[in-house]
Amino acid sequence: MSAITVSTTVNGDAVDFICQPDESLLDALRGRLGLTGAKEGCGTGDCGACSVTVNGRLVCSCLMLAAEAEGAEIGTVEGIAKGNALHPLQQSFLDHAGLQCGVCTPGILVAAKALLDRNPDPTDEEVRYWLAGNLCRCTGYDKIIRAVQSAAAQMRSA
Amino acid sequence: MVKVLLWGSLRTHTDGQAEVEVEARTFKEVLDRLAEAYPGLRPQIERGVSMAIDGRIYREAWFTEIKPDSEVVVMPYMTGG
Amino acid sequence: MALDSHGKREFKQIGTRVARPDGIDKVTGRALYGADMSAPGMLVGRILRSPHAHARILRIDTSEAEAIPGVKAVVTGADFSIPDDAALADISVNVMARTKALYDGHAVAAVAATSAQAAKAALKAIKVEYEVLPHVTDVDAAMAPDAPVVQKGRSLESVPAGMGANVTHHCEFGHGDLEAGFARADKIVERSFKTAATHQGYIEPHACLATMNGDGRADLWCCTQGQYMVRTVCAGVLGIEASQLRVTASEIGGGFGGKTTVFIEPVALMLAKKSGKPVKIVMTRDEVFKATGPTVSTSIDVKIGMTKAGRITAGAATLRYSGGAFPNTTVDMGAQAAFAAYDLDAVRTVGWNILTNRPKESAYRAPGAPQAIYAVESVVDELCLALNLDPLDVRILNAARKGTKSSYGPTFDDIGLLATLEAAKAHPHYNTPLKPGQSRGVSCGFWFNFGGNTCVSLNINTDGTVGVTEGNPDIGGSRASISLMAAEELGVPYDKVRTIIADTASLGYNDVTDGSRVTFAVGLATIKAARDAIKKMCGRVAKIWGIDEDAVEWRDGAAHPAGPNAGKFPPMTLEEIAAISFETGGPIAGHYEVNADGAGVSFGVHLCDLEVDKETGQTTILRYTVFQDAGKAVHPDYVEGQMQGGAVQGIGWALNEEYIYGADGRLLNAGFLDYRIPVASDLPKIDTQILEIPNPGHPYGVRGVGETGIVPPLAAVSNAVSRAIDVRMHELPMSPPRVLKAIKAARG
Amino acid sequence: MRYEKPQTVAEAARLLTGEKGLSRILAGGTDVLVQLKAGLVEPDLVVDIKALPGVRSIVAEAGGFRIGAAVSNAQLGEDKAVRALWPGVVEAANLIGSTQVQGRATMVGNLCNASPAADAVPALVAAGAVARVAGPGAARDVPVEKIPTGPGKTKLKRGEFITSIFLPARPPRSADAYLRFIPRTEMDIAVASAAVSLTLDEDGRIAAARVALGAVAPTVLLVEAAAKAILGSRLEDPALEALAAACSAAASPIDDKRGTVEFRKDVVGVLAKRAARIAYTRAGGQS
Repeated sequence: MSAITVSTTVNGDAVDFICQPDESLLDALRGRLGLTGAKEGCGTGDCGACSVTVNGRLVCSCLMLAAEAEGAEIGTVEGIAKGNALHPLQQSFLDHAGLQCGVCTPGILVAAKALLDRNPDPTDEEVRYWLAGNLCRCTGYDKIIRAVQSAAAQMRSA
Repeated sequence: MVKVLLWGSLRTHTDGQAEVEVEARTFKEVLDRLAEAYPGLRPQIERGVSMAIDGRIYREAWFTEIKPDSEVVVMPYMTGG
Repeated sequence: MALDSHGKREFKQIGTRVARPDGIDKVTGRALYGADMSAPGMLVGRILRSPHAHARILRIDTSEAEAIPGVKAVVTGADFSIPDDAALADISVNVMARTKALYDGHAVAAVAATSAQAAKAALKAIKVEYEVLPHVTDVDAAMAPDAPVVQKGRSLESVPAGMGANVTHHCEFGHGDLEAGFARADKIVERSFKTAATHQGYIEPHACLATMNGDGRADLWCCTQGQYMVRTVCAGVLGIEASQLRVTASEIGGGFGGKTTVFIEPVALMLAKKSGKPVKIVMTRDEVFKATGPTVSTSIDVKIGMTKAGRITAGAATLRYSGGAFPNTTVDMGAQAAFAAYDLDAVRTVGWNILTNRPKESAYRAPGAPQAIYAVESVVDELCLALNLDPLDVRILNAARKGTKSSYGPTFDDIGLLATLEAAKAHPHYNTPLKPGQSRGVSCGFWFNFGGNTCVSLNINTDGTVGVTEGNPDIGGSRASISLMAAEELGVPYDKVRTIIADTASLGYNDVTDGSRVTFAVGLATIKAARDAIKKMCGRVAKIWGIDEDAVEWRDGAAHPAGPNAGKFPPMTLEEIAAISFETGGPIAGHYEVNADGAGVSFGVHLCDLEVDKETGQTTILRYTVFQDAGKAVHPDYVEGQMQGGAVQGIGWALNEEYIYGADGRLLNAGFLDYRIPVASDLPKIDTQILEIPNPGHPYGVRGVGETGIVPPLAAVSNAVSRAIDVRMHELPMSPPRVLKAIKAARG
Repeated sequence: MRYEKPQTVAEAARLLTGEKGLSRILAGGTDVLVQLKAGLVEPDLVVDIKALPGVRSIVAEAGGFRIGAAVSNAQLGEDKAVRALWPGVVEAANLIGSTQVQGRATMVGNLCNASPAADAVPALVAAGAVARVAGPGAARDVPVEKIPTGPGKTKLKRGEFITSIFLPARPPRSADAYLRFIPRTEMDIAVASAAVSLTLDEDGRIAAARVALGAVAPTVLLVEAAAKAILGSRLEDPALEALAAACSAAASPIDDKRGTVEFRKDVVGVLAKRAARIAYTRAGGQS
């Protein structure tokens, strides 16, 4: 197996990395670029903990080869805050206890942001279905939904 | 003497008695006297037991005092999630 | 200062919803979990697992694997000795099989290599010769005298002669005259139930990073519910001294009991020892399901007698639990908890533990209790229906209360069950009429709660801030609660306190984060450590003022003269005392070490409205409310979070979650695709009502809240489903095929 | 394993035919990467077809639509015109996996993965969709139902791959619908599924119908008897019951971890009834 060089953009910054042909984007983000915010909860696209955006589209980074990232724009949880200024979703998750252990939180924030970017005023049901691919075992989802809705309301009024 | 209530399956080692009396003033003394008087209880005591003293559950607490009229219940050692 | 007069004490900070200290790291992706740590030159560790449910290991040839470029170490069972201690020996054999593979997924060898690719190739190159043996995975089948024997000679002395070899434990609890009790009943119902093994389902797979130097000094980073437990177990399994192994707990991505033992850590240490390099092992999800702890699978018989007025006259249950291929005594807790909610004259429970060719059980939130209480609450519900009685009225009538002799022996002190039931009865949820096709289920739940070994160190910094060092991994916001209790006790603002979790070399021993013990026991130790620091600060001030130490009292974050006779001095704040601490005798710190007891038991009541699609057997939860006694809710957000999270885990257990084995004894659903934990769109809002009946055993009245919430949903959902389809369900999960079959069977 | 991203169909075909070992086509990758991870396949060559001309676009053609092989289901779902013409196909494709999976998964991938439980396939079969197969030779068009031959197996020859799917034009008063049964509300594989496509006459009677079932046989079933059961009806109860009975009778499912034979046979009939009602209403029928 010979390694592949990939040039891509992560959270707005141009980066190059070398990866194996069978390496997932998740492994490259975590292992090659040190961006360990995205987590591997299953490796099969069933838990959403590895959620990132690729060219604006929400995907599981475990279900994408790193090589496919050539020329793409990748967005990860590390890029949501602007410096020390938290995104309203991040602040809302803190204010509404939308996390307990926090391991699903990066994926949920990336996914929720992708939702609100498309639909600033979702119903609870729309939030629940959009986030159905993000498993959380701690919260029972209740406070997550409240946190997303509160952030959405705040972003609408901003 | 304090009365010590044992859970059901321990009674096979106390000639079927659910409640036995031992001369003890602490958690540790209860266990020591029980093991001496009823050697069949020794393996369970060594694996670990909890003890409810007047309704409060202790897991290891040798020096916890027991009054003669205390309610003493030996319980299995507990673990949680 | 009115210490410990909870109920009267007016809290200034306890009960507020402050921001958690680890929050920003967790919403920005900066928090480091088990798999997020790296070391220079680190190797990739992988584990080879048995494909057989039960097989003798005849020979393992690792020579080809060792020859693969990049492979630096290979270990098998032959590398590990067996500790004398039976519990340690079982863990040792579970982390690496010796003579037999005892379940599908049992570890048989491990490799460490310079790349994931080389490690994968090495696993394929290891040749294991197996002699496949007959297996058994069903608890009832395993109890039969002619069942395949999982492990010989493991029965405890509690097991009467004549039982099958897989029966390892027997217990019995209760009091009163059962026969007389049943004779007084107007109606007796006797039913048998089965519950599937379920997995804790934490989203973070087990992960660790181990180094071991040539001099025997070792470091371990891992996700665990207890770094001290990891140290004790790894030191015991590997035969090294505790002082030589420093274990640091990473942030933990969920545990629920499943991370109260070890699976990969001794293997990683052994690979590190053999290779001389740091080794990281991260489990795949498939390995998590196959080889880490699910809960017990059970088979339970319950018999209850009731008068027409709804008074329970007697209750009996026989519980058969299997925690897989190794002995355990989880059934003790199920048998004690089964009837804990009731004030009974006559009660008896009998428990059995049975070995099966399944993975070794790990604790799962209120271990043993949900299954037993599900069976009891199902029969109580059936009696309520048969006698046309309101299910909450019946529970109120029979509720255990202060002075009740519990079903497991001790007499209850202050408990919150009655208040919880009455809150449910008065709640709008219970008083909202059901629409056609909808039904409502009710269940009580109970958990003992523990205290345990705890050690806290509290430092008064010279700038007037406070550092708390504790030793329990924070699974759901406990650092915030601990900081709150320190702030409350010291009288300083919450944001002046920072709580951190120590590694094993930095603080004395702490029991694992289990049994809902942390807010109770670590909180208690923190309050006591704060009082220790206060005492020292008062001592310093007494010297400054030239009065007796007893004449100084602590109030609102400052030392004051205690009354007019003490003299007239302006109060000295913590900040002022801290600033001159070097001049007054040196740094100021408080400490407390305790094996905490007095954890108050906890009760909950759940209400569940749902509807069932009678053509497909699918259940939709429409409304759900949790009522639970928290003693005192230190941080209500996280108390509610525990109640909601527990409820949803229980809903998953009730409806879809199960370990499914094929005829070959292999696990068929080792992934989140077919091990179906609830997703966001499956659920309605989970409403909560916190009751606060103070625990006399804690200075602030705190009770553990982590576990009780998973107990009631099993029966609350089952009772609602049974009422919806007019057929009593006896098996969990109530997956759609099972429900549709029941509906069709009832139609005839 | 090699990773290649050819720019032309000819280059892709050359790579695939030239590979001595195992090769896999990569579009959305939501099945291929899972299989790689589990070690179920260990390909020597992965050919990423996303750079081929036209595979990422949806083009109107002859009153219908040509959907490129690398069009993600999320992209498909955002296309209002396709949704208006073939709502059942779009809802079927949009049921696959999570939002994240939707961002990558494709209908062609769903078809070529050849799972009997594939969500998009019954809807495509009911729609009479046609796959365009490219390869070493000239491109050819193959009805979708002819592609899978059994679980994990297709009729595609060495070096062949699908570049697009064509959804045909529809007469007035036509619509389709797809329903599947899963234990949860999301994230599961279909335990049974049914797609119904129908056209009404001016009186609201069913003039033409196609009924396809998933997860109840080794491949998706096109059940003519089920279509016949509702022809000429306005979906009155007897017609619906006959539809359900025909579907249950045609089903030859297996017992597995997701469902039993009995359950699947029962539920596939229920789903067909419900899907037929939705399609009927969408087509403008008054029931």
